[in-house]
Amino acid sequence: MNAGQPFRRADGGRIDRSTLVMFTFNGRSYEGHAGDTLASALLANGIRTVTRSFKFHRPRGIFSAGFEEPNGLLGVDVGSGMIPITCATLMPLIAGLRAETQNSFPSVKFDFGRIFDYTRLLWPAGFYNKIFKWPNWRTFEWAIRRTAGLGALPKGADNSRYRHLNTHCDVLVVGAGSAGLNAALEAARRGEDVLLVEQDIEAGGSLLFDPTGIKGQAPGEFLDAALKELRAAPSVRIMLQSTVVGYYDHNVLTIHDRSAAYRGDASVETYWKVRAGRVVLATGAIEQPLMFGNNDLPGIMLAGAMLQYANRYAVLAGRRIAAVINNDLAWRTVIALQDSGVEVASIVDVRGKISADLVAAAEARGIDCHVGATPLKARGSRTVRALRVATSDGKTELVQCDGIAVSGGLNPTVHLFSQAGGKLRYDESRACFVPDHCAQALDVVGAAKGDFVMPENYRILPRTFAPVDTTTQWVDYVHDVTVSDLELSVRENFVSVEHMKRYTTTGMAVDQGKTSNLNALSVLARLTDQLPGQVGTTTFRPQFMPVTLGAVAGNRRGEFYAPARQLPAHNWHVQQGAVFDEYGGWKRPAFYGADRRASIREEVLKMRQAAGLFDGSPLGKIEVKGPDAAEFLSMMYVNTVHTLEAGKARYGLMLNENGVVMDDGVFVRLAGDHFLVNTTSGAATRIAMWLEEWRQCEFPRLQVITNEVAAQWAVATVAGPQARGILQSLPGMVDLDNESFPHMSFASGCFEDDVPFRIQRVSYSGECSFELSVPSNHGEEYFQRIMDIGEPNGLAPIGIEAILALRIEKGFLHVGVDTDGMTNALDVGFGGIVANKKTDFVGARSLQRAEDQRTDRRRLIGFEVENGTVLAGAHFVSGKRIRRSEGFVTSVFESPVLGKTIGLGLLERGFDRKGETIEVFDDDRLATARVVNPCFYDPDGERMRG
Amino acid sequence: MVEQASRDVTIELIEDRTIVMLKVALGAADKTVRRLALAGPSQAVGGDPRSLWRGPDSWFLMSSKYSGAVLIKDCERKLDGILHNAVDYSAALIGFSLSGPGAEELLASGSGVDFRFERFPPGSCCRTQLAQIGATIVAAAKDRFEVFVESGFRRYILDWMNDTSNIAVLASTAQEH
Amino acid sequence: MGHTPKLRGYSFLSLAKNALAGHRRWPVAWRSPELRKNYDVVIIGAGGHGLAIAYHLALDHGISDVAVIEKGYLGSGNSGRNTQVTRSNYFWPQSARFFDHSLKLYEGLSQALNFNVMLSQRGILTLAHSHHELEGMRRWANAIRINGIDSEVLSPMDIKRIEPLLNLDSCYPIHGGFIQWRGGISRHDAVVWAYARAASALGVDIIQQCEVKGFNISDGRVIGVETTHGQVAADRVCMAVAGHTSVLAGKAGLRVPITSQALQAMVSEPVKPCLRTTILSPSIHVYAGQSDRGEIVIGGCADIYNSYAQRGGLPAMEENIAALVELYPSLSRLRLTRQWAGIVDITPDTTPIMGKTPVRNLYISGGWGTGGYKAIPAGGDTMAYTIANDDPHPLIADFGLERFVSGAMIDEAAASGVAH
Amino acid sequence: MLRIDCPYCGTRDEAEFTFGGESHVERPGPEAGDPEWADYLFNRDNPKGVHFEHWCHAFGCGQWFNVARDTLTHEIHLVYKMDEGRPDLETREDTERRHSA
Ligand SMILES: Cc1cc2nc3c(=O)[nH]c(=O)nc-3n(C[C@H](O)[C@H](O)[C@H](O)COP(=O)(O)OP(=O)(O)OC[C@H]3O[C@@H](n4cnc5c(N)ncnc54)[C@H](O)[C@@H]3O)c2cc1C
Ligand SMILES: NC(=O)c1ccc[n+]([C@@H]2O[C@H](COP(=O)([O-])OP(=O)(O)OC[C@H]3O[C@@H](n4cnc5c(N)ncnc54)[C@H](O)[C@@H]3O)[C@@H](O)[C@H]2O)c1
Ligand SMILES: Cc1cc2nc3c(=O)[nH]c(=O)nc-3n(C[C@H](O)[C@H](O)[C@H](O)COP(=O)(O)O)c2cc1C
Ligand SMILES: [Zn+2]
Repeated sequence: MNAGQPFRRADGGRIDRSTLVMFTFNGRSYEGHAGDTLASALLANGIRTVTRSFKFHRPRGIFSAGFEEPNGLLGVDVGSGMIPITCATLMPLIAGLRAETQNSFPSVKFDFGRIFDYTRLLWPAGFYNKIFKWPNWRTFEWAIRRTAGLGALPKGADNSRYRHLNTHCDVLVVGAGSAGLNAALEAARRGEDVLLVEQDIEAGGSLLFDPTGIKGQAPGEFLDAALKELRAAPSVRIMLQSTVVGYYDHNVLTIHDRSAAYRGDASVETYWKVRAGRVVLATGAIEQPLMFGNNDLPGIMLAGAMLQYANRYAVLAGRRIAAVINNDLAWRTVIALQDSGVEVASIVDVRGKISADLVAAAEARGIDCHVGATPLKARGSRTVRALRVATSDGKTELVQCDGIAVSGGLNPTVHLFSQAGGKLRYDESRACFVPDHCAQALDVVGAAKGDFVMPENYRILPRTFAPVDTTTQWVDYVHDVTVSDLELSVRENFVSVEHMKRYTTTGMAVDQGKTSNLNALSVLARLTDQLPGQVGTTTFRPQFMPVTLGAVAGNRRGEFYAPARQLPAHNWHVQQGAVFDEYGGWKRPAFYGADRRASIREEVLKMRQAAGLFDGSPLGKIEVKGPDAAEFLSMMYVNTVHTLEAGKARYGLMLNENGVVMDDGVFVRLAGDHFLVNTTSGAATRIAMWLEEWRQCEFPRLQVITNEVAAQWAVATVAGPQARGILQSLPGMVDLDNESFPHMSFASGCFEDDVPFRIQRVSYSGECSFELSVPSNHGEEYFQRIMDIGEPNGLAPIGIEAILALRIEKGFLHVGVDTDGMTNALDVGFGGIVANKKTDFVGARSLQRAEDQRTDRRRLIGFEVENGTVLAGAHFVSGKRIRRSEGFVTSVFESPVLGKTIGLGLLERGFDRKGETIEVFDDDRLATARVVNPCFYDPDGERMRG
Repeated sequence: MVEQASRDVTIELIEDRTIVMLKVALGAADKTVRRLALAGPSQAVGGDPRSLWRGPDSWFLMSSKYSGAVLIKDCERKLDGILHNAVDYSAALIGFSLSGPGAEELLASGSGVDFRFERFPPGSCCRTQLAQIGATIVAAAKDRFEVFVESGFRRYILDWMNDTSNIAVLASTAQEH
Repeated sequence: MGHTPKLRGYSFLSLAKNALAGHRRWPVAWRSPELRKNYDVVIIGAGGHGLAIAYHLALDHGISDVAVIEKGYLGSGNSGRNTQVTRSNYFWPQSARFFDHSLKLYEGLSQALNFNVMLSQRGILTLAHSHHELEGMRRWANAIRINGIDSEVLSPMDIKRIEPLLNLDSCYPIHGGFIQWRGGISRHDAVVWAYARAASALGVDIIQQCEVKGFNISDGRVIGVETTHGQVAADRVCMAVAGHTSVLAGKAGLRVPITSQALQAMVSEPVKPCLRTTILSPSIHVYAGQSDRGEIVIGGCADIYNSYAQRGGLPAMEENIAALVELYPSLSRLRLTRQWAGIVDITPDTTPIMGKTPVRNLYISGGWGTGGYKAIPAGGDTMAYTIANDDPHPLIADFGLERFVSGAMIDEAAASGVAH
Repeated sequence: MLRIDCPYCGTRDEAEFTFGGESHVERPGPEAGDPEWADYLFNRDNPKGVHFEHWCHAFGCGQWFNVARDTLTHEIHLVYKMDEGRPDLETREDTERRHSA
């Protein structure tokens, strides 16, 4: 026996004894071996109390050897911060690992919080619903909040990496125990491609510790042979330390892969999404505890777990134990335990009749057998010392022991089956829920299906609680729920299993009730005179095991969170000193220079005085072609389309079918049957899809097709008094003078260097303005070329904020800013155009509703600030004491050209209120403004058309 | 031009090619396929120009010999009487060639399409979502794929591929411990 | 709201006394009576709304011959699975008046119902991620202020002070936001149970595990319902079945502008207090707060397609988590434990549908969509009035079905636009 | 996560598609009365059971098509093209009763 590891068996186990692994627990150093879990190493070192319970701060020890662990949830640091609530039974022992108890003060040995245990009667289930009402909950909440929480967030930055991987397979086998291995072998032999996924660090499941042979083979032999064959099969992939956590629709499953985790800054966690043709669930079964007094004392452990510690990790979970069981299978486990060096003092079986063979086998090993006995209460303060038993003849007896193995029988691990939508059935002979049917393409095999034993070799007695104080019998260890809590819940009529769950919080902790749900509903059944099958279960939902949030996010973080496009001339803008912002999925220059306000002001002035160069590449561009193109667009726009001549552009408004303004922009007739639709940048994709939806779904009879072409073009918008001159200097440019190329014209051509171009004369700034498109790979080059020509004439780069300001001076609409989800075409001054349109269009009928025709609707207006400051988002108000909003300010600009602050807004009866002075409310400050025409600059459009 | 190389995957820019996006009326698709010898569903075929299937009514034509104007002319000639629109799309897309044993896994990090050799053999073509953005992906050879995305995403997708393949390398090195 | 005479019994003193008696003397929280053949009013659906309507009918209008018929267990619908956000920062005055009435009732609910519903007004903080979004938020915040409700526009620094873990410079940088301090959360199950207990004490019959399968309608007037437990006659019937409104209304020959979709929520492991408020990001479509038990409760967008499956899909879950981690990078090492969903009844303008229907004496309280939890007290109050007087309560006069024909929609999505 | 069988591209993840709601909704002419128009605009079949709906393979071929999907189980019974009328699932032979156990 190892002096450093007093509970380590001298030999056996699957650990690597040649490798010592040092770790610390609550600051003290210990050693273990490669192949250990944190839990097995703690046990090997004789550490019994590993934590304090959530609510009552009772000492708790390792209870299981797998993912069902309710107690061993510790803070663990392996180089990525102290991660709370880490399952010690799954955590591989890694050199330098630091583990901590989380829920105790000042130490796990002595915890002030135990006061809650001593006053336990005051804190039954749902106590908080009955008290803390006066004066209000907040008075108490801060204190309660501090006591809640199982651990604390890790400090410092997260140095792990996370990623997603997608995969496909014919068969996904979940669980690599004997059942899963067999299923994988069968599928592989059929030539199917198989993904075999096991959450443990090695494959084998109960083969790793259960000495029972399989088909005449020793477990180890079977395992080795199976793995050998599977590894040799080209169509088989085996994943270890990978837990299937979610089973979604259409056989899509998720896997949390930790095989490259726990390695400090070289850690990678992978979140897999598997699309499986068929799924085989071979997830095994979970042993269930039994209820008796102090059944939560450290030293009490699931029988199968004790066997696993003994055989797999060569760790004795006790030197002299008692066993409390209710089924034949557990006798096998306990006898195997004895054979593995754990001295079993006595077996307490609650059943009255047991096969003589079993008793004989136990007694032959010197085990004292109490048949038909009732476990009453475990004794001990920080670890179990004895078990008080009522024997079948009515006496009580005290069994001295330093550990208790419990087995309330097995419960199939049906979580994933249920997540898949599968329905369960209560199997009386096995006293558990087994899979019944499921609509998804899956099979359940092995212990997960309930096939852990033939009923005649099992003879389980349904679980119940002991005839002792029910406040000392634990059901849910994590949430500190006792049998008495369940009794209270029934007494108060929370008798639906779902109500009981929520009232007592049974099964709602991080373990999701893997060792408590079945006991809870057995108790409920007993208390309400029902069968467990009638009580039913609560719903299993993803995640099967808690999954790191970072893994679910993958590397979709930071710049990868939401993909943003760069402009074709991005680098050029950088050189010009652009400050970028994100607009509708594009990184665009907001302004150039250091100071937002000053830059915008200056850019506006330059545009008005000389010329500006603005990057309009993100504008949507959709070609619409076909003999019915005009008819199609006429349905999509409020405006008339047919009358537009080739080579000309027209401003248009698009509505949704409810009459609400969706987008605006210019459409161009390239040729009789060929149009170019320009959309706003933010709506480019949306409008392209909108047109396609109508074309395909509503108007398939129309002979028309659409191509979204925006990505092909870089758009340089040059506007201002000098614009024409600058662009005209480009060799190969079409004639831009006002007669040959008036406002709202379009032309295309080829520059002398063979670069094709399109040019349209449209204006969002109110200046004479040209939008020049060149293939985007020439964008940067042409921006520079235009700048070279224009700079001497005062051309300056203009950011999007200046453009948005310039258009305010013109009163041009910015859809989505100056309109909201209720603004219709009439509200933005399209009444005349609507009235003139002779044919139907999308949204037309809605505009005829009385509500849409009301004149007191909020209408687009212009205003000039008379007094005070006004920001976008301020409201027009009436009323003195009780204010009423009559609309709001949508856009504001302190215009250097006009020398005043102007803006646009939506105002009730706005069209009828020109000249009126209104109050403007912002953050409790009032200002005044005068309603004016929403065109402040060059109202006759002479500059734009000139 | 090699943009990036990790241990398991090399990413190269596909340069000097013309792309034309062709759309036709859905009803005329069969005729179009015949007249232009275009790729069938989910296929990429041909020498030069090659055609990549985008959908039942649309193809990319790619060439390293001909200009966009030439390809468009050709379409117009051969598709006389068929409603179609062929536009130069060369500048709209940026293409990468991904090669090496990690190429398939790199794609699998960002897309749910089954890119395994048997299911997506050379000559296959699909449009899908790669790392959230639209992409056209062609299987060129074993362990070699071509990926086309909108050119505005050049920086994004390169950074993403770089980061993702680095994580993959980290994961596989970690496993070798 | 008056105090219910029978509703005493929960206090420190009674807890201590009962502790001494081993908690053996607690009375039932609600009765489980047999379904009778005849009621003045039948309410379909024992969610928060159905139960609150029954409670107010009995308390304020003296109508206690009421049955609330529930197909599952009470609270099994959305009231028992929502993310508990309670706020009244609504844009349109009609909505603001209604929801603030509700919040005020919430503020006195624990006392009125003698049941701690754990109202925790720790604030609802809405984030703006761009200059222009901030302008939109200012518009929203001002509207709320004019509606007479508290709201405060915050700078990024203010926000950092309130929520130190927020990443101001994420891919969606935080430009500011606004907060309603009176907003917060309360315990969803407690609200349902408190109303059930109070209604039951006032004589209301709550019938669980009984499904309404159809209506008896005579002369355009409802006279009863068919249930899995047989026929029940009733003078007046109210539907309060959230995601099942279309199905049930269809049985009365009505078509309603509602789609049913799965809205998800999820929780992390419980940790010590780290988030103070509930943050909400309309443009990243996520919201998150920390419950009193310590879990981070996360919600976001609904699954995009019609569903009655009451379970959430993968894309929306991933979307929500990615958004959360982007906003709160330090949560990346925390783990997700459970994910679930409810079937929400979405209307085209995201405003509820309340009031009368074309069938006489048949009333509707539905279309609560993603935000009806916060409305439970006011929904109960105003619908009870509406049923008792056969006339819509003034606070809900604009929420009727007629608005879809007239076009007088109240589009909160235009102003808010996130599921909460 | 739904896996939808695009009639043109094959089976793909839900995320590649956009959802268009109920199929086979008739658009009334401009002469429709307010109630009829409101019915078209807002009222939709919202069955608990088979729903005839349309989806667009937005990140793929860009085509809209119809799907008959059960809203309770999410099982997809049938995928059919845009120009096909509302099918009778009982009589159609190609109805795929996928995964029905
Ligand atoms: C995940 C999620 C998060 C949410 N978050 C919030 C939030 O933070 N804040 C907020 O304000 N709102 C939120 N909501 C919305 C809110 O939960 C609901 O709007 C609200 O609970 C609706 O209450 P209800 O009583 O109308 O419906 P429900 O609580 O759903 O009750 C309806 C009841 O009717 C029953 N029923 C249905 N059909 C029949 C029948 N034929 N016969 C008998 N009984 C029937 C159902 O079983 C159900 O119990 C959220 C919703 C979800 C799903
Ligand atoms: N003594 C015990 O405690 C015990 C427990 C269960 C089974 N058994 C015995 O084992 C035999 C059945 O073998 P089996 O193969 O059905 O069960 P098994 O327990 O041997 O194997 C199940 C495997 O599935 C894995 N697993 C479970 N859920 C998973 C998930 N979501 N993701 C990844 N892996 C997951 C487990 O880690 C385990 O390795 C029977 O003979 C039975 O008696 C014994
Ligand atoms: C605000 C809130 C917090 C929750 N916290 C937990 C939790 O800590 N643990 C848990 O298991 N479930 C939690 N749930 C989820 C419930 O267990 C359950 O999934 C949800 O009420 C839906 O019910 P169903 O899953 O039975 O359909 C929470 C639910 C809500 C609404
Ligand atoms: Zn497709």
